[in-house]
Amino acid sequence: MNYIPHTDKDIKEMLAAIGVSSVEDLFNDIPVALGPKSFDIAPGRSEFEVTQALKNLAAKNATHLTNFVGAGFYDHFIPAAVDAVVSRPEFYTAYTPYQPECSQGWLQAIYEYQTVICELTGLDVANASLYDGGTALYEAAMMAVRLTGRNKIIMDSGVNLIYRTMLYTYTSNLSVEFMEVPVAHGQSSRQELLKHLDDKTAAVILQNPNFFGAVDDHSDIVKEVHKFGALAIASVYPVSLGMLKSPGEAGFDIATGEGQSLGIPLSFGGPYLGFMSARKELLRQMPGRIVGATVDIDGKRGFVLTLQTREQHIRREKATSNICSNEALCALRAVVFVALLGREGLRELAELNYQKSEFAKDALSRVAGVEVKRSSPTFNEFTVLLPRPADEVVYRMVNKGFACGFPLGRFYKGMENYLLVAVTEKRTVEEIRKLADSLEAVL
Amino acid sequence: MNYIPHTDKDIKEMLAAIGVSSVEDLFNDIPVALGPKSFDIAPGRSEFEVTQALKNLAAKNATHLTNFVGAGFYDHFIPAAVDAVVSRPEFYTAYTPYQPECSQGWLQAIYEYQTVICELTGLDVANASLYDGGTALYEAAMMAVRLTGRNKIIMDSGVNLIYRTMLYTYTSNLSVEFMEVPVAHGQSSRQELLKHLDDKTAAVILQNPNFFGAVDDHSDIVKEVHKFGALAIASVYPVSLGMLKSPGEAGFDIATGEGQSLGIPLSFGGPYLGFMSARKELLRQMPGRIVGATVDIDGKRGFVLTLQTREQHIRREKATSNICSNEALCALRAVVFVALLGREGLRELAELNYQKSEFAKDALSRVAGVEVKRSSPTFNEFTVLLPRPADEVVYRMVNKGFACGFPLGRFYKGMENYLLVAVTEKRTVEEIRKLADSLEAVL
Amino acid sequence: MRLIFEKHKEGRRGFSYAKPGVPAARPLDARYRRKDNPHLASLSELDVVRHYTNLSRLNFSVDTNFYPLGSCTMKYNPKFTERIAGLEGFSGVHPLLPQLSGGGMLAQGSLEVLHATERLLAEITGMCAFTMQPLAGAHGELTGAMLIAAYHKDRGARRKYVIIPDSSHGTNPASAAIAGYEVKVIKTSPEGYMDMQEYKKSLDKDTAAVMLTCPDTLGIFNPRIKEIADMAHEAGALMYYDGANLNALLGKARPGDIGFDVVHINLHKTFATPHGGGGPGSGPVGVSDRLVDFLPIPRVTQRTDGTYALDYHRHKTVGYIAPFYGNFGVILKAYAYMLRLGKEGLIEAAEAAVLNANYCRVKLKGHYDLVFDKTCMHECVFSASRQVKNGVHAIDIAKYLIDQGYHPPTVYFPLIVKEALMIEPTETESKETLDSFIGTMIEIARLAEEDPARLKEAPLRMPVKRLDETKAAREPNLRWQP
Amino acid sequence: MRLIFEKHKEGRRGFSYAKPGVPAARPLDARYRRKDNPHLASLSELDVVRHYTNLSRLNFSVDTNFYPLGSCTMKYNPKFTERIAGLEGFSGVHPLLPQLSGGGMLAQGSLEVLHATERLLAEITGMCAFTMQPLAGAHGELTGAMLIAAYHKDRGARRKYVIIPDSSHGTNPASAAIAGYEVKVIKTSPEGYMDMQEYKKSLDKDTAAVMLTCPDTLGIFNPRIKEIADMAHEAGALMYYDGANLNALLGKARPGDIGFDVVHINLHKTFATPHGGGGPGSGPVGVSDRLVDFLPIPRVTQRTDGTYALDYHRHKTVGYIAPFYGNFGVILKAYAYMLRLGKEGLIEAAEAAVLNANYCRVKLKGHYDLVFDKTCMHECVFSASRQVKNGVHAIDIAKYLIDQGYHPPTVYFPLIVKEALMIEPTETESKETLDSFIGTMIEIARLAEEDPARLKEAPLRMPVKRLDETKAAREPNLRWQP
Ligand SMILES: Cc1ncc(COP(=O)(O)O)c(C=O)c1O
Ligand SMILES: Cc1ncc(COP(=O)(O)O)c(C=O)c1O
Repeated sequence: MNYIPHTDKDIKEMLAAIGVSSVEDLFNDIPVALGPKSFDIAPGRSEFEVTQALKNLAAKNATHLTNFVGAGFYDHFIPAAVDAVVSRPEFYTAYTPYQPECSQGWLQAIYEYQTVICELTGLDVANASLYDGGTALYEAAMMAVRLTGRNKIIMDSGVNLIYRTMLYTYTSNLSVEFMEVPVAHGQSSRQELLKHLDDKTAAVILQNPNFFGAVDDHSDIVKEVHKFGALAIASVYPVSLGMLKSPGEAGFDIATGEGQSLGIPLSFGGPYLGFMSARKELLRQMPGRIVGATVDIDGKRGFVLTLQTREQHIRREKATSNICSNEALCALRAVVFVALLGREGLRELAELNYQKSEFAKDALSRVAGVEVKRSSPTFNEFTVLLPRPADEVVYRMVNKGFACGFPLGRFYKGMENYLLVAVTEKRTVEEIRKLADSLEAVL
Repeated sequence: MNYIPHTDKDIKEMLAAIGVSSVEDLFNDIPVALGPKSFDIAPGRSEFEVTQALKNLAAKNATHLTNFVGAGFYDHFIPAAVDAVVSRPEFYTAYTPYQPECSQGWLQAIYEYQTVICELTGLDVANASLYDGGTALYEAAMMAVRLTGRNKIIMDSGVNLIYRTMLYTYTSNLSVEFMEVPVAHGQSSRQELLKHLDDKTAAVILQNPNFFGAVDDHSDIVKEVHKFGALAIASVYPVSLGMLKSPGEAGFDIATGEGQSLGIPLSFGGPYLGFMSARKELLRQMPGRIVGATVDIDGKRGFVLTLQTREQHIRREKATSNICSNEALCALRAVVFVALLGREGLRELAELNYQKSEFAKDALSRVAGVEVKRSSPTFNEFTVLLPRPADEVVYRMVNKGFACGFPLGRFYKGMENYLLVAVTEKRTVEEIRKLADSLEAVL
Repeated sequence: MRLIFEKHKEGRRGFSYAKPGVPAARPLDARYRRKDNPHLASLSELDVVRHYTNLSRLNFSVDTNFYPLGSCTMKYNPKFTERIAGLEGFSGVHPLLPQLSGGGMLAQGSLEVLHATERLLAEITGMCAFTMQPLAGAHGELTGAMLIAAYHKDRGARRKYVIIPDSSHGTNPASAAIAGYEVKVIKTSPEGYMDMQEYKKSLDKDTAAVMLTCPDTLGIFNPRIKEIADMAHEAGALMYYDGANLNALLGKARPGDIGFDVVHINLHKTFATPHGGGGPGSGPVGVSDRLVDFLPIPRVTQRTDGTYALDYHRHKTVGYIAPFYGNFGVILKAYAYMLRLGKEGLIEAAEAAVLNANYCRVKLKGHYDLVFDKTCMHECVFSASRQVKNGVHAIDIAKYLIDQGYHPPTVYFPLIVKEALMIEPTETESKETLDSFIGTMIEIARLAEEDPARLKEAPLRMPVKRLDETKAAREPNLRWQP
Repeated sequence: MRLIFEKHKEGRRGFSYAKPGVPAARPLDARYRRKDNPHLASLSELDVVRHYTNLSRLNFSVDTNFYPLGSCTMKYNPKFTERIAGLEGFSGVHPLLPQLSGGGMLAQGSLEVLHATERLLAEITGMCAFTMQPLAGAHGELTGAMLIAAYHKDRGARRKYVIIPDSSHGTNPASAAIAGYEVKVIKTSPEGYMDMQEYKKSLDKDTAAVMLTCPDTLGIFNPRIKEIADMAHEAGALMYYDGANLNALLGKARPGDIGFDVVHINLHKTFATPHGGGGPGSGPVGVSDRLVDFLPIPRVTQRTDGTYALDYHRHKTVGYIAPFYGNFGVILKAYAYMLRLGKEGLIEAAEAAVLNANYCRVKLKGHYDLVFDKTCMHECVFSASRQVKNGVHAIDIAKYLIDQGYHPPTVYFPLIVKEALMIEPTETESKETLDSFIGTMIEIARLAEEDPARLKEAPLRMPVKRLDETKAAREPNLRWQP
């Protein structure tokens, strides 16, 4: 075995040192009756064979489609330098930096990542990462419940449906009560939201841009939320923050989101990156690892994991969260991605997404029978109404070489003819034109 | 520009420090008349665009063919660990280790590489690499000319034709005289070789396995060569040395070869790896970098470039060679590849190539009209005689998904119906069977 | 090193985009736009690459150092799995592709990976079915606790407690609590096992489940584990198996055979996927047949024609616990690893892991207090209590090890062991590596007697000396300020 | 660190193959088999990876350190070119594919890369055609010298000499000599240029060519270069341009316009392909129209239908100088780099490279002797002669720089400068990096005055101190002995 260095001689010597006569003896604590009833695993295969087998599987996935599917998970370009950095084994074969002196690289990188998240969201403190955007939002909701001692949560239905269902799953055995408020003309419905707001409300959860792509300015809602002593939680798409009002600017208390767009491959759903930031007053209820700066005995700056008394390995059942392993390597991708783009680059990226998406709106609105929904501004994703079920159209468009969008009917009853179209910077003018032409052809 | 960090402010400050008013001023030494007559280069493109463009070009190459083409350059599997090591920027973005204290990693790796080459070839000393197998053979021939003061070289026509033509090119303006001796029944013709051997002979060059795949034991010839005070030079295929008699065992003075098979991708012809080893008495005439072990002022072992007085940067027109940059990163691939395989692994690899090639001989000999040449043993490549021009057959086999071999008629008049077939460890039983079946179908 | 922000220079760019090439759109209304200018760093590509490359060089890692961090199974991560995960046919697939109509056929490769991994894990653990969705071990625990709750609810019961021994990993009680359970903690007996008296007493009709780690965090296999499981089952409770330590038992015992109802596995430990500096991990959960109906959706199923599909129509499901199908990139590497090792390889891994741990145990037990002097499984736990007499604590031992190029064992965990030193060498380390580590540990024991100051001042060879953790917690400085 | 062979343990394996799966063949006759057992190291994959990963960490490199090694253009190598070179559609192609009948169509992608790169280089240099085959700069020189020989031979002349200034790179005279020429060396005048008197005298009807480096190894552009070329041409000699320093002149001057007949370019310098610890490089050669017919075969040509083919039928060709089409993997990266930068980017690179060099020149000239006090191009050359008065040599400066984390400049080259320090910052380094390097250089100048011992003992922070090079040469130990 190439990954087990033990020679027969090694084994003999080690057994002798231990004072047993066979390796089996080391397993004597396992009662014979508990031996495996079966262990029917195929024999091992060589690196070449396994590599070939998996290349063949990879070839069974369709990667030739021009992609206009988003729904919270976007096909952005990943600079090669991001891959180069995260493939440093000193990063990816290390673990949580429990021992700071031999982990300063990781600790500093996370400290920088936390700074980036704070800057992007306009809030004070951030943690070292959570699993994904959905669990991050759930953790934020639970933070609000703990902080306010209340258990009612108002959630805009513009929040990504995937997240909403996750929240319901997680809280199904807890005494947390959700009020879901439908959107009005694509955006958050002030009227409906405020109607439900009361002094039992722990938090109001809003998303920007929302699941339908609509951009909003939630400042007015947040003000009302605060009047009731509740917390305002924002679910955001980080690339949009190169352009859109930040949660901090809008007054939110907590921001969470999916960091996949920041240099992380789509990879069939994971690993992704849940990020979270908050006002500093909420720090002690934050879940997850947090890195802080300090000094060594010579007064030199250094970094450590800090505020660990919030965490499971110290506080056990009283911890703010059960999270242990997080998504550090994805966080590293994010901070390197943002560092490569810089201030200008992130703004430019956002602008490009906006511009190309607007162009696509124009192009699609020229297709007979297609109505582009324009009741609210959008960022890089928008909704179109088709003259027939979107499911069918999507199916036909695959044969034209397009994953042309996500059919909303899969998630929303009554929206069978709606298609959600995402346009990132990767899509070219030609591709967008061809999308429109092909759509015309299949309708 | 992402690779040029200069901001406008930087440039201004730097110009001020230099005391000129514009960057153009720094180019004042270039007479206006010598300005470029044209510089018609397309505008730069983004990383994404260039990556896409080149992916599209890569897709225009046929990589779906099952490969039986060798001719000195073989389709071996490269363990992922080899790629992992050579993609360490501390290796690939460094240069020649002129400053040993900050280059011990490279120096030790080359010292280890030199050892591997010595062990494989059974000779005493090796250099740090040459460009490729062909230039290595040419350098060996010139070494022999310098060492013997003679200028006649006898070359077996079993030497890779590509190398032979290179040697003729390089020596076309030098007073070096070549005698080329045809093979007999695939192997080196003792009779012909000895006929030409005399006391004007600087060297005899033999290859094992030879270009037609034939394996030979050249010990008897080498003995005769030495009787005339000439040097015996071996051109070898390193993978075969896991099994075949080494140049050292056969008494050769110098061994050279193409190291591509040791973990280096085929990559359309380069970068490859020329290796060279020799008896230690010939050391001072060796071309190229050589690393040696020494000690630091505390007596600790360390490594340095040594014997530099052979080299161009010291000796200029009197150097043993003009080589400066070599193929260090490919040499690193080779040493890592060999370290991964280890003693057993290299033997096993050679055995696998032999076994599968023998199986392919059997399979092809069963195809009606195909005659497998068996006058001499072979290693992993062999010659078959087809009932029609090999060129045609190869062409038809491409449509069946095979690069089925190299048509010898391209290099040798009168061999139009001969095909050279290489079988490495990557080829499976199924592929070989399918090769035979497809051949049957197209003949 | 300076922070990336301290290297910022306005106007630099490490990455650029092509011009949009579309007619300028009507600008977005200013009220939606951000007014501030986030203080991100602007640098050239070289600056960024050099910064993070040099940062990486400040870390210890498996590829550069022996890393016997107990409970974390820091085994070597074979390089070929990285190559496979990098294939665009895997990394480039949008997770919603198979949810498009007819889209299942667009991701057959990935669906097969998920399905095949589930089947392999089921066979390895003896469980009936697996969900690959949990995104780490603790996430698997939470998923498991929710499955347990759904099971009891389905039977009309709302059981309140989960029983957990005090030797368990912190995530166990935390996960149970987060799922809505109260935690009953059982002490460890002086023999190193869960106290059976106390266990018996705690078990009642309000017990939803018993969560055990096996081998436990002391590295010990409890021979009475079947008895414990049977007792729980009699009381109507389910048995939860924290399988983070499964590396010791591959092919030696299966939680399913012992009678466990829920199992989570850490792919990033047992199945050699890299730890990524803290993650991503993957914590698939396996269940016995009575829990299958509750598994999260979607499930990956195989059709009779051999193709794969997503199944959402499972009315008893707990629902959605991850955005999609789990940390696919991690699962893929684990799958490749299992195919590579196969039956013999997996068994060999367990055997060599246990052999290595026992070798360390025996070689060091003359120098450090062995907490429970018996054969261990994949790790052995010492206490530095003997060294404490000379004022040397586990932390001092750890810091000196760092200076010698070793990542320290896990220290101060499990909490029930004073001054714990938890050594998990894993099977990928050679006898030579163990011997030199052992040599250093023995040298440390000697220094603790003869020259404790040498240990207290360590580390001296790292970029920083010992850091002031109290200051970090008291005056939180959690981000760079412009 | 121990050698890999010193870590060998019989029985270990870092890589395994599948069983052959074929019936056992008749064994090869024993007389063909090797009898000895080569002493290769046997280790596990982890052992091998850890060994070479840790070795890598002992090197300075561009990605980790400022590396102003003069004449080597150690610019940053953009990462995306590595990604492209790793595409299997490029790395997996057998070079003989296009030589199969009809096979040209099997490698159109790679052939296009070669052809397009040739065309780009021709435009950049003003030359008529290029061969991409030379495998490094020196190999390009040799190719060029052979082209020159073929040209003269074709005209019925056997000219004997090549004229080369003493400031040239060592490869120039070496290449000329190896091609069969005698070398006439011309001294450099006190103004830093080739001595024109001597040059004129040397030039005669036996002069085959004049080989110049431009900008030369002093970093200077000789304003009389056209005059030199014209004189050579009048004498019937050809002009050879060593373009290793082309980085300074991109878009500023073209050797073809000046009148050069042969040019070689180092892609691994000017066009940002990595230096690979010494190689691989690539040294394409461009020629003026009168030399096109002599270029090596095969040539890559474009057919009228836009497809590419290999052309062997060139009866005046010098023949085959490389096994195939050059170091394709390197060429590919250079091509990607050129596409990425485009016209403006290339010019900007030259400008910033020259700006950086002049900035260093001006900032340091108060502290070190500037050899020729005038505007330089891509590099500036100092002499440590001022420091030598205090016993401090260029080597001492170099070794102290190492301790400060800087790769030293090229020292003791060009040979015509005593105690040379040749600084080539390249355009990819920022003002901040230059400023701190300059700060260190100034500090060294101060130490040379005040505390020379500090410099003489350096380096102290590296894995080894100064090494005994004399011992290495006198008692060659060039390989590990079992
Ligand atoms: C025994 C045990 N259980 C659970 C966990 C939690 O796993 P994760 O970190 O993947 O959430 C760990 C990880 O440290 C562990 O060692
Ligand atoms: C001026 C000059 N010419 C020629 C060469 C030789 O190039 P290569 O090392 O690629 O053979 C070099 C490289 O150092 C050089 O700097």
